[in-house]
Amino acid sequence: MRDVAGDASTHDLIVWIERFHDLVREHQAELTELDSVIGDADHGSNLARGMDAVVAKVRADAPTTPADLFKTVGMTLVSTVGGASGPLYGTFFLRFGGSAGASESLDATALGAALRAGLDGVVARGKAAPGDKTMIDALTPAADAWDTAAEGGASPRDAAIAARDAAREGRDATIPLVARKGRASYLGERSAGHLDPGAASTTLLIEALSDALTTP
Amino acid sequence: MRDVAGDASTHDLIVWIERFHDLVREHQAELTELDSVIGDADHGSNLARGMDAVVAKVRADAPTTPADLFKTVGMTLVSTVGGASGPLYGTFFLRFGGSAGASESLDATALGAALRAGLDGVVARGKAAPGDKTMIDALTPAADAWDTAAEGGASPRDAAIAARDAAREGRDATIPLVARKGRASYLGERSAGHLDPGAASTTLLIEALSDALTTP
Amino acid sequence: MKKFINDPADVLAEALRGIQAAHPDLRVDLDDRVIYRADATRAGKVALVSGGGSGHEPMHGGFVGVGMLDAACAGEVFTSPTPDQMLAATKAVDSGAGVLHIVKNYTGDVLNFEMAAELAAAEGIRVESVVVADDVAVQDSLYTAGRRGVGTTVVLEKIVGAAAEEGADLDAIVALAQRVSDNGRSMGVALTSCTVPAAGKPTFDLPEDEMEVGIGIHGEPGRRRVPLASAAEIAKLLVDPILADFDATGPAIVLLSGLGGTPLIEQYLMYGEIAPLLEQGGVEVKRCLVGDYITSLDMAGIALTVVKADDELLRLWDAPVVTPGLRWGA
Amino acid sequence: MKKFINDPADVLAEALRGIQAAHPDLRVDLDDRVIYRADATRAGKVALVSGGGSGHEPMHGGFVGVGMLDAACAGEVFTSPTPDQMLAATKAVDSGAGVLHIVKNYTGDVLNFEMAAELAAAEGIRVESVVVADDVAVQDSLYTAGRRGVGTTVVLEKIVGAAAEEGADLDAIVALAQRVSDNGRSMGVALTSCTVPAAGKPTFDLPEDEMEVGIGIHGEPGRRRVPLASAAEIAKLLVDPILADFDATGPAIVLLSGLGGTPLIEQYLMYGEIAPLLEQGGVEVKRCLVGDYITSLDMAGIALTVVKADDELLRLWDAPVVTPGLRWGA
Ligand SMILES: Nc1ncnc2c1ncn2[C@@H]1O[C@H](COP(=O)(O)OP(=O)(O)O)[C@@H](O)[C@H]1O
Ligand SMILES: Nc1ncnc2c1ncn2[C@@H]1O[C@H](COP(=O)(O)OP(=O)(O)O)[C@@H](O)[C@H]1O
Ligand SMILES: [Mg+2]
Ligand SMILES: [Mg+2]
Ligand SMILES: [Mg+2]
Ligand SMILES: [Mg+2]
Repeated sequence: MRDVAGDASTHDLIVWIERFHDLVREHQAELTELDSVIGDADHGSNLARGMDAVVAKVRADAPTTPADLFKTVGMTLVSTVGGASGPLYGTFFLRFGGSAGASESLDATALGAALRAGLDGVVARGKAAPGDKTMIDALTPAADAWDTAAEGGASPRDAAIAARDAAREGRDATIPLVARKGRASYLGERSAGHLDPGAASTTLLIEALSDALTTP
Repeated sequence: MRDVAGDASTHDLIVWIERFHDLVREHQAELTELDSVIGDADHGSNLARGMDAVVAKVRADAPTTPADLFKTVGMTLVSTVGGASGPLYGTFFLRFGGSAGASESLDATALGAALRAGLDGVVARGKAAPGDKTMIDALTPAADAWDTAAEGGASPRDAAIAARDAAREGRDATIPLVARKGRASYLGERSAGHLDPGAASTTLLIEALSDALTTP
Repeated sequence: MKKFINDPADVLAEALRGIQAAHPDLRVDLDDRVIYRADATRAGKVALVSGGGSGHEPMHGGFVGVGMLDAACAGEVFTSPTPDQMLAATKAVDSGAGVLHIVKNYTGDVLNFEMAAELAAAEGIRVESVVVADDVAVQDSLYTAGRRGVGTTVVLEKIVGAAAEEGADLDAIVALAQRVSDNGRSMGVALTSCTVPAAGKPTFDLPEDEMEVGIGIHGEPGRRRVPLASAAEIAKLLVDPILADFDATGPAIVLLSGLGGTPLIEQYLMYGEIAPLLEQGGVEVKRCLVGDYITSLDMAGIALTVVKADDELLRLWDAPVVTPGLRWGA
Repeated sequence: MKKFINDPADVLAEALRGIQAAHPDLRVDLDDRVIYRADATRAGKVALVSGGGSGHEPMHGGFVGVGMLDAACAGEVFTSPTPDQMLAATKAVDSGAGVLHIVKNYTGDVLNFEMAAELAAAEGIRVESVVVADDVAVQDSLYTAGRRGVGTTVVLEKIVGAAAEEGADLDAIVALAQRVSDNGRSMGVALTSCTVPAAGKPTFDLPEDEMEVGIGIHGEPGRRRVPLASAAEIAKLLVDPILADFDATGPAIVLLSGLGGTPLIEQYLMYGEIAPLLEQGGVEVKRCLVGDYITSLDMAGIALTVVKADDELLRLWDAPVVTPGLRWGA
């Protein structure tokens, strides 16, 4: 349960992960469909397989700190997903957890820092720049919006809503881009005109966070 | 040119072969289509390939006796068709020519005997019995009808018309049969309900003969 | 029709050119359409000639080489070669020790090889034939064309090829070939039709949710059409009729062949289903091959062959073979 | 979707069971999804580990054995395996002489192998990597993911496997692997899409009269869609970009691989068109393979690979190899 300031507890963060799992399941076919157009038709099944394993593990382990939780999430994704998204999502959560640490509850600034750390991890691993038509095109604006909101004193809940909206915009802005990273880059100019599947799934991730922090 | 009694000259028989070639070409797709349903989709191309080679050879050789003509036709079919129809059609013509011999012109009785010899050759090679759903189901009634007509004093032209009608009936009567010879036999009961491609093509052969003997 | 071809009429001639270019160990007679070993038959060695319609590659041309065939005659797609081709091949490979014709039981193949054997005999060459008729999907009967010859042919060509290489005489070769033939059974299933290039469209239409059981290798429909089933169920459809047809208990060589349009991952998955069923049926799989060995153009399908094999057959199976399609021991 | 499968989620696990049943020379770890040589790595021999998404069979599992790979990690269909699998394989095969990771250039493969190498290094194992990026359909650029790794991988695994078998040390192996990689180029074309089992329908729709040029091995669309062309024209579409990309004159090893749904007769026909074009371009084909070696599920397509090869590479190519997918000399 969130405290008066709306800081996120480990429980809230578990709800986030559960919610992300639900959203991935719900949008699995859609993600694979997006990946069919400019990739290899597996992004939905990759994430579904990984998040199935994650929730099974999290439910069994019942982690009590953000650090524990995200180590489990990250390691499980790394070892069950494969593909590009396995190491990238895995790294995101491992870094997110490293930043969040063992604190019992995270305020907007701490959450923003964790999000930024996760994003930086993805960039360090994948070496993508904004505009390359990858998941960071949704994650980067989300992290930026979060920081702006948090600097302005927003609660985690409001920062998450701002981040979610920014992620959606970033996701949609991948449509006209010519991919320079990931499989879509093999298509050259033909990659333009289509949404990046990873940007779509990371938008679900931020949506899940906002859902988790807005439901009572 | 036919004489007063309407006996067949070598020229008439060459017209037969040319006409058969035309009919095969015209019905090639149809024959292959029939062979698709209960065989391996090559009967039309097999006969077309063979008859193309036959007319090329006959035009180049310009044979002067039925024996020469049908040796060329038979040997060419044997060496260019392959499959079941190559040896069977080849044997038909070799035996036909063996019976027709070197005579300059063939009357109805001689043509009937040649037809019978050809049919017997096919049966000896292929070991099919009437009702097995093969080309002999068209050829046998054709030869029988020819003999009956010839015994009644019919001209080659009239005997050919009788044979053609009988071949058509025999061909159509293959539809309900369950095949016992050839590829269609592999289908067992599923072969019933379909026309036998070889019965269709041998009907074209007899039609071609009747055409050759009825055109002036 | 989506195929890597030019004019459909030239498919065979052009494929033979590719085989020639790809395999310096082979000599391809482009006029007679015969694929030979590049080296002449060793004096005293019985020569093995096979052949059949094209569209079954690697069979037969891919099985020409040391320890297997001496020559393979290539007919048009799904059409038996002609006696001329077979005669040319028979004459070219006979070293005086005689020639075995390995014939799959199809009317066309049988008749053309028969004519060729008659012609060769007339030229003083001793020719014997073995006819493979191993497809249990077809009822065996004296009054019909009998069973089709399918996968056992591959196993037979390998084993008899080894014996010929070792110097067995023609009588022994014939007896051995007959033994392999008698001990082999096959069964196939198809998920799609194939497309004969000259026909330009699929030989039959098969709805998305149906399959053909008891299929041959010429794109002909099978014995029956049934709802599309799982791999586990299909495995039973392949194994059961074979085990029902003969006493398959004991050591065996097993061949699971894709029919041309089935990727290897599916073939392996099927073998994973088939192997335990064979074991339950008392078949001891001593050797096995999984892959495209005898195909039906681009058909998505698979066929299982079980050949009972005693120690001698296994020894001959293991003997060296150097062909494009099968190679080991050298 | 017409496939020989049960539940799409079980395709990989079940295919591995089939591989295990079919190949007693291999040991398949069904939990880690790694295919190993049944015998342990000889002391002092550098071990070779490769792997990638499944659906490319026989690559890589089919190239495990004497003279080639020591282990292959199998990912889900078209999905790189995970670092855990690679680490397990690396630890299992290291004899102390170090391990080479053979990686095809896809973001997923590179990242996962990178993580695995870091983990292995942390456990004191010396790991080096070579990344194959030979697909000329993709523009090479510092700012992109770079070229895909395709057919050169097969040639590399064979040649480097021979060197490892001969006892070359890790530095020599790395240099050799890089040399093969630098000298290989590939180009592919597809007539149909493939169907990923978990997706249940073709990855893309391709009209009857069109084809995709510059295709990879993951069912992704190619660089451009063009009208369906004749085999002769397609041969030029494959050969020209390779010859334009590097100086290919001189001796070479050539691989023409079907993509899974293309029958061998069409592959040979294509090779008949390609061989003279290569010759005109100054390529001396010293060795060649035609067949399904690196596939894309059931895709109807074909890919050409040219690897320039000096005498040493040819000697290593000819060295004995005993794997399900490539076998000679033993
Ligand atoms: N270098 C990279 N950096 C960041 N994200 C990347 C990179 N490469 C790929 N991605 C993301 O991964 C997504 C594809 O993931 P997925 O389909 O699961 O893996 P794969 O491409 O291996 O099949 C892409 O849509 C893209 O957003
Ligand atoms: N044993 C036989 N006796 C007589 N005719 C036969 C026999 N077997 C097959 N046929 C005929 O041959 C026809 C098929 O010819 P074709 O398609 O050219 O050869 P294949 O069956 O080898 O593909 C059948 O329709 C049938 O009429
Ligand atoms: Mg993908
Ligand atoms: Mg036919
Ligand atoms: Mg035929
Ligand atoms: Mg993938």
